[in-house]
Amino acid sequence: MKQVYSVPKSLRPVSTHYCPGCTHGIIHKLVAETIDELGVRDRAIGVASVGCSVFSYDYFDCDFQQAAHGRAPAVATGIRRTVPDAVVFTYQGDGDLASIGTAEIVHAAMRSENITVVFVNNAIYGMTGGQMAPTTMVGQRTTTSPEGRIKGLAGEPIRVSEMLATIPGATYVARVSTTSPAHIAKAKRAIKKAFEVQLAGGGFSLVECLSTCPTNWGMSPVEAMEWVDKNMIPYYPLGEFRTPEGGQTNG
Amino acid sequence: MKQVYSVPKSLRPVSTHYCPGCTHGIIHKLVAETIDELGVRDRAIGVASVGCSVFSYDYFDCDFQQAAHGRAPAVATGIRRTVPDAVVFTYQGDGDLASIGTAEIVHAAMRSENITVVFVNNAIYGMTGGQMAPTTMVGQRTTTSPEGRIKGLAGEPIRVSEMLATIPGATYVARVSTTSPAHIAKAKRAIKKAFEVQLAGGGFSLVECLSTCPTNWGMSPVEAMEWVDKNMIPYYPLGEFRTPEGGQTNG
Amino acid sequence: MKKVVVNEAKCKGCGVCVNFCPKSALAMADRINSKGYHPAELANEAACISCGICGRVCPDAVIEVFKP
Amino acid sequence: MKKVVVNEAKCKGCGVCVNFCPKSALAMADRINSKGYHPAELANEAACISCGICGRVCPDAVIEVFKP
Amino acid sequence: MAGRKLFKGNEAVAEAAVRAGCRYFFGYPITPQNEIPEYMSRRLPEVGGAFVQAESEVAAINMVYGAAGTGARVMTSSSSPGISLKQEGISYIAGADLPCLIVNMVRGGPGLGGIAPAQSDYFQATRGGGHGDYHLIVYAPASVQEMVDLTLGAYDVAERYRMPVMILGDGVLGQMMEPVSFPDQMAPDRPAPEWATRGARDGRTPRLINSIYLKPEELYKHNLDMAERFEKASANEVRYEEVLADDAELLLVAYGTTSRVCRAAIEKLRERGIKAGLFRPITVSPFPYDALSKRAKSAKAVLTVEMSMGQLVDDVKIAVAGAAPVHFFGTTGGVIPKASDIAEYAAGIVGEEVR
Amino acid sequence: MAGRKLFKGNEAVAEAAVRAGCRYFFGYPITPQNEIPEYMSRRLPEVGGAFVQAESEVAAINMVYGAAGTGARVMTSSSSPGISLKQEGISYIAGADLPCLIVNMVRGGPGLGGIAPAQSDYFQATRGGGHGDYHLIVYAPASVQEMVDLTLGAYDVAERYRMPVMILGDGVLGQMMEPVSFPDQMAPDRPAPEWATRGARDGRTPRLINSIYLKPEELYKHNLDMAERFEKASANEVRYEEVLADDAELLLVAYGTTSRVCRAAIEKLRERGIKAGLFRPITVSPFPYDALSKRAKSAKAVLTVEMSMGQLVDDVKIAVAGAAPVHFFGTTGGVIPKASDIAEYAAGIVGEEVR
Amino acid sequence: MVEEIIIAGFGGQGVMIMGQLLSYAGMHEGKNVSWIPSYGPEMRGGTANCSVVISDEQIGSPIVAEPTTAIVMNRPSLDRFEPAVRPGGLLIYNSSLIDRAPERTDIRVIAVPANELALELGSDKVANMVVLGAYLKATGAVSEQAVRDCLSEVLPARRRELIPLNVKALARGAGLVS
Amino acid sequence: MVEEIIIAGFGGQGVMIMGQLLSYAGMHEGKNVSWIPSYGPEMRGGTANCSVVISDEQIGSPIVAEPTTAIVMNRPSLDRFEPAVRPGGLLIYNSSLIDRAPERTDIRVIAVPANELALELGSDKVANMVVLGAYLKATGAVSEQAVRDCLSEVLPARRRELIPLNVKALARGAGLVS
Ligand SMILES: Cc1ncc(C[n+]2csc(CCOP(=O)(O)OP(=O)(O)O)c2C)c(N)n1
Ligand SMILES: Cc1ncc(C[n+]2csc(CCOP(=O)(O)OP(=O)(O)O)c2C)c(N)n1
Ligand code: SF4
Ligand code: SF4
Ligand code: SF4
Ligand code: SF4
Ligand code: SF4
Ligand code: SF4
Ligand SMILES: [Mg+2]
Ligand SMILES: [Mg+2]
Repeated sequence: MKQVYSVPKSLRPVSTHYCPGCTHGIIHKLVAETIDELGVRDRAIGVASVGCSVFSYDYFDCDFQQAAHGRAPAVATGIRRTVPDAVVFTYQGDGDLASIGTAEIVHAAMRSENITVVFVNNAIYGMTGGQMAPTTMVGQRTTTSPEGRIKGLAGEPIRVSEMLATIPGATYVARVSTTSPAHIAKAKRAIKKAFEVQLAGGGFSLVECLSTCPTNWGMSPVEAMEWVDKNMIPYYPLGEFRTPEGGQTNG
Repeated sequence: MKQVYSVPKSLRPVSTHYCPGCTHGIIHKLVAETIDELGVRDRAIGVASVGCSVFSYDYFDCDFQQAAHGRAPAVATGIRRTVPDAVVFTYQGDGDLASIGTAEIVHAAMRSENITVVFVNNAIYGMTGGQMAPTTMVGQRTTTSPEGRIKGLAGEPIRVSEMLATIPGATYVARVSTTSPAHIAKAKRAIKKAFEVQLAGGGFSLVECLSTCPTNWGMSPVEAMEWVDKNMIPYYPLGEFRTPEGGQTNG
Repeated sequence: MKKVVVNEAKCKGCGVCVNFCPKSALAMADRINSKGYHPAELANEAACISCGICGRVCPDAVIEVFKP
Repeated sequence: MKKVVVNEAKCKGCGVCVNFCPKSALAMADRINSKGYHPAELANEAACISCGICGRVCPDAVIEVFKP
Repeated sequence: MAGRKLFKGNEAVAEAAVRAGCRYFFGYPITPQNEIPEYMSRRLPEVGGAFVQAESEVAAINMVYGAAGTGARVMTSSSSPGISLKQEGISYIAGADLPCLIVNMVRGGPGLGGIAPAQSDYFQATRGGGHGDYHLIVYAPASVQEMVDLTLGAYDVAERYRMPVMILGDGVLGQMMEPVSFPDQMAPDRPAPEWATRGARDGRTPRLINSIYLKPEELYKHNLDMAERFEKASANEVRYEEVLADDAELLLVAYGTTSRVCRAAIEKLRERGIKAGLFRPITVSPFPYDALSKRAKSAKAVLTVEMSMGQLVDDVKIAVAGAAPVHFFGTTGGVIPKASDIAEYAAGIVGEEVR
Repeated sequence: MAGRKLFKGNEAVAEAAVRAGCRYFFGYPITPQNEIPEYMSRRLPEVGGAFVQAESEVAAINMVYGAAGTGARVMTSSSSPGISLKQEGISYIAGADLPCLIVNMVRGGPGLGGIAPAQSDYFQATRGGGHGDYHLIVYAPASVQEMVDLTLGAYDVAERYRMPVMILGDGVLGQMMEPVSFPDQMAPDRPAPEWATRGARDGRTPRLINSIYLKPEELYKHNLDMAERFEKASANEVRYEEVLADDAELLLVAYGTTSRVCRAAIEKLRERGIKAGLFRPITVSPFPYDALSKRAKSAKAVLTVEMSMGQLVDDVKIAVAGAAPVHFFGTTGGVIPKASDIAEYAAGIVGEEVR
Repeated sequence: MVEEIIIAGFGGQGVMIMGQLLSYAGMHEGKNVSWIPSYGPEMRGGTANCSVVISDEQIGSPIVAEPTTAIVMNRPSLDRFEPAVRPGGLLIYNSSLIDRAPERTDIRVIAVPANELALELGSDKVANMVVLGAYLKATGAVSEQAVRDCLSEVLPARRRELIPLNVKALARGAGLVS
Repeated sequence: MVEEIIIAGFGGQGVMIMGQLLSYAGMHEGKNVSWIPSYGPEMRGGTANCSVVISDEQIGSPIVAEPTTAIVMNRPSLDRFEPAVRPGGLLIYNSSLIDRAPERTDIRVIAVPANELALELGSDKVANMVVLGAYLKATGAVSEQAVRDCLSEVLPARRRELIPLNVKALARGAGLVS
């Protein structure tokens, strides 16, 4: 029998600590497949952030650094400048990247650091137990927005990809979802393209992956995927917001 | 004789520490005129930032707080939430707002804090002696870009107004210049409009003022103004990037 | 060998594979694994078209898919 | 009273007012003020049209303008 | 006081702050103190206040600066890495003479460390992790009720000396439940202080909240003034507890959670016929140097016990000043010492020095 | 060593770092140390290195973390408020066992404070302004040449003990010019250390740079290991200088700039017939407790002199442990003490205690 | 009397609520109580435990290193806490899920096939209450009535309708102990 | 010999360069030297001063509290540093810009109409060199030749063409002192 789907080699054969059905796992697989396909496992250096993905270093089979909350792009910059032929990527949640790490991501984009950012937007702080994130939807209940996020007090959610796309140094910026086989296939293409931009020396690339948090959303994994499709995608349109060619395919 | 131009009352009659011809002074006057005209001196609370304008609290005749470098929007948020009828404004340089304070300005905009931000972009760190800012032009020599800013190492300058205009909560965002009587008149209108947005409870407003730093640019004050017109305005187009009405007049 | 091999010990019983299988070939087993979860299993191998979707959507890299 | 009153002690001699006066009515004085700067002065009052520009552009709030 | 309720430490400190007049909370999530912001996000709107989840700890502490500058009773809380990020802001708040309440539920460090309870931020809290010559008033409660009681008085103290007050807890104190009672009444409303910046209304002169003094002589003067206020706090606010200390030949010194384990250790030691006692600083800044110095004189040996590699021990050495040998027993990284291990170690010392 | 050149302290420390193998600098401008990043922005490209002006001190220290994790010799510099912002990052670097060089040219605090020289970040530097149980190796040079010499050895020390080294200067040391000589040679290239993350090439197992240990026992073990390395550094790297201390009845203790003023004060005191001497810690962490303890035994009184409200004095008290009274003379906020004032104060003590 | 209890199991087995129930009940009986949770890094799953002290006197240390009673709901918890029980103390284990018998002979050991019994009652969600019932009966640390009274305080609103089932489970557990 | 000098004036009057020149010259003569600047908050204008120590011995303290010589270029600097000069020390002041005479009688005082003399030479930018020339002549702290040799090290490249003028100014100042 011919193998039509196999687990990526750059992923270690261990159990993750992620909750059942959490799409962090899917995104890990896509990154690992990309590393496999590009053959860069031995020069990849990942930067784990603080969030549910903090232990991602245990799951990827390559060199890793674990960065302080929000600072993965700065850590990646330090690596980038010292190991010229490394393939440097960060893996960050939305609390990490879009809240405490706003300055670091904006300025890594401005400098067009030749790194790839995998940005997991699950509209919540997963690891700390479901507090409001800057990406939390208006009306969404979290442990720090018990009545649902209130626009007049906490504002409307931030669209990171759109914001970063205004920065000339942000060479490749795309938003994808992980909530269906078709979305996952597109997500894979975007992540691979982001790494390819880096390999070509093209500068900063980022893929925002809409992701679920069944546990803190209080839903089953499949319900959570449907919630993304129904509530998040309309506000966070999928597509490419900047490409090296200058194209844009969102809407 | 009828007085056709008088010094604004909300400015104290003292000498500033600004260098001769520095347009920080012009921007001060415009803010003070606005406070005068709107009659809000007695409920205005200014937030001074760290930069050449650190002593602005000595020049404006209203309550003030001096904020840590980059944190003026956070300080203003603290004030905003505790004194509902205050008129709260920050006065920040480009190092302060666009570098160390990136997260604070982005999130004040996201929350649509009902404050007004006067953002002085002089493409350099004035107070510390002329280091490169995120807004420094490619090729511009500074004490930390001795060969001129190099795009491949430090990236291209960040356009703050364009970036913030992608945030729904940023109700009013405009870029103006201070380098001619006509520019100054427009700048005045923008600053006044920004305060009016706040008075109407409209949320976050920001006016980016292109400004000179004759001292660190190594130019005469008038040369410096010409340099803004010739080098900065083409990269930093003037206009309104977001208005409460939804209009946009830049280009 | 089955078309779909589930690493039962690692399965978290999330049901995502079952949901997306276009042929409804998968189901959650009654048994409980050492983690306390009901693992997914290929309940109807005949229906399976080896499309690989279950493997691709499984968040825990638990499934490998083969084509005869 | 002059059409343009310069607070000489506060003037930093930057020349901005002189540059923007549409009537070239202003000039830098030869004398030096206590700060060590040559202050601006209304050198040609007759030419002045009391447009107020010098006042508006002066970064140091040094100038007041009057219209007869 | 109403009847006793079972409260988590984190929620108890939050409720106590509200009863003490706190109306504004600015914070950022971090384990093991998340119940504080979560509680405040529900509670403050009920009492007409505001909860803001800041974009970071840095932003949070600067929001506290702004709000405290308007004279409001304001609070933030975090745990170790987050408190490190707040150091610049805390230094500013202290430098601007602003009262506020800061809670640190300490977890294991350094770096990302762990989420289990620790006492390894003692230096940071008592020595100023930020730059410059400043002090905080730092309380180290040892029970949920004490956390409540100290918090209830914190704003009064902070405002009296115009400096931030910190509650130095740990993961155990934050997460544990104990029965507590709260006062029935909220603290009465108070007028805005005469230094608050709320707009220069009715013709009063504008005010300024500031920490910059470019002339060295002026900064010197300001720092002397701050030091004087801290001196006064040292004279008036120092608190400590002694347990079986009168006749103690072996004096244990411990604060917070560790002090409770030490109580159990002392029991064990007394059972074995060893005259052990406990000195428990409640204010760790200002530190009860005089009281400990006096007490140490009647002891044959002193044993500092802490959940760190040795921080409190510095203050103990300073206080004891050679009057007795100072020993140290520490666990770190989230490991809570066992009463039996402490007793064993203590008995060893006694073998050496007391007998 | 080549001939002497007149160098500003800031530029000297930068050049010394380059000679010691530093190739990467990540920093953010702040007075009074701007000459360091400015110098590096010119110098590092010449030697094939990289200078990055970070968006903030927070970003800078985390860039240092990333670069240090690849085994590179890397540096950052700042002054007080900026160093406060770096505290979380420093704690991470220490927690991840990474060597690096951090320079703090201390200015007056707290808050924005002033830009004049101060020594009020002593606690922060020696006690860990960040969270958790960690230590830095902190050098307190007193001249531009000493700054150069200590910097030249800093990376070797940092790598030997796998912990950050800090140069604790002040506005005077950073801004002053003195003649210095540098070694002619650059430090030789060295292979990347066996823990560096530079890509898992040639089939080696992947490596991890990390400071998280969620199991308390593991974090405990890691912290013990860190403490052991610091113990070793305490045994091997402690440095101090004594001036006329042999027969000193009055022992002055001071470091850095202040120690130089104390030299002048001692001269004045000796002229007046008072046997004064100086104990100058060069490493303030690890502190020369043993040496000072020994020396204090032969003194009748000890006087700590510092540009702060009293921070070094804690370490002096710990070392002296009651063997002699410990006095304190401090100026703060950027005020440099005058030799004559120190001498006067010292003479007063002598009147009381020595005679 | 001082009871120092550790209750341990998988996340989701309800060990935290068992501890809280004991604490509330103790408090309502006028005793001094404390409850301390301890979690692993997982948001869901993983192991967790809590320490409870119930005492007639003021509680010195709420930290429990040598419990008078350990209640273990899964195998890893048995392995970890069996050695810790104070000589003469009590060990209660969920024999439905634990595949080995305890080895200590200096302590009292009670096996409770909690999941089976709970399923018999209608839902294995109340396995924890069966075990708690056994504990109450074995020690009398607090009265079963007091625990019953506290159920509504501790259970989240959406699980209040399960109170009768919980009460039954308590009784079922108590019935196991002679 | 130990010379402890403070040189003070407005920013822009070249006081820092005077101090650096002295330091370089001292170093080239094999002496120990130190130079410490002190600035106000202004980027341009404002007052500034520097402390220079030139010594045959190792320098103990580079901090100058009681200068052997104070060179003051403007009125605020005279007011501030006149009282500080060590009894028996030297005070040189720029009488072109300072409108009062020093009051101390226990020190040597030299008035240098520096701006006038410099203008006579062609540019008031070298007023500082005129004063420095007077200082060198009055104290012999370092030789005028050594200072001349260091001019190219200290002046920024764009001002190198002014070296001959600077040399003239030094001589002019020296000529004032008998
Ligand atoms: C400085 C600091 N602040 C706060 C925390 C606590 N913290 C850990 S993870 C996290 C949020 C993570 O949320 P996100 O980045 O969205 O990741 P997710 O868990 O949702 O994948 C926070 C606030 C921390 N570790 N460090
Ligand atoms: C935390 C911190 N970092 C750095 C500094 C030093 N600093 C003071 S002003 C300034 C830059 C100011 O530049 P900008 O905001 O552009 O204002 P400008 O002076 O140009 O008006 C810096 C970096 C500081 N005071 N605090
Ligand atoms: S808490 Fe949410 S984001 Fe974290 S692992 Fe669980 S489901 Fe995923
Ligand atoms: S340094 Fe530049 S920005 Fe600052 S006052 Fe002078 S000219 Fe203005
Ligand atoms: S391979 Fe396709 S058809 Fe077969 S079980 Fe998986 S998803 Fe279903
Ligand atoms: S998707 Fe994976 S983890 Fe989830 S049930 Fe299927 S096999 Fe198990
Ligand atoms: S008022 Fe107008 S015309 Fe008159 S001097 Fe001023 S700018 Fe010139
Ligand atoms: S613009 Fe103002 S400061 Fe400048 S020269 Fe004219 S009056 Fe003087
Ligand atoms: Mg998230
Ligand atoms: Mg600027």
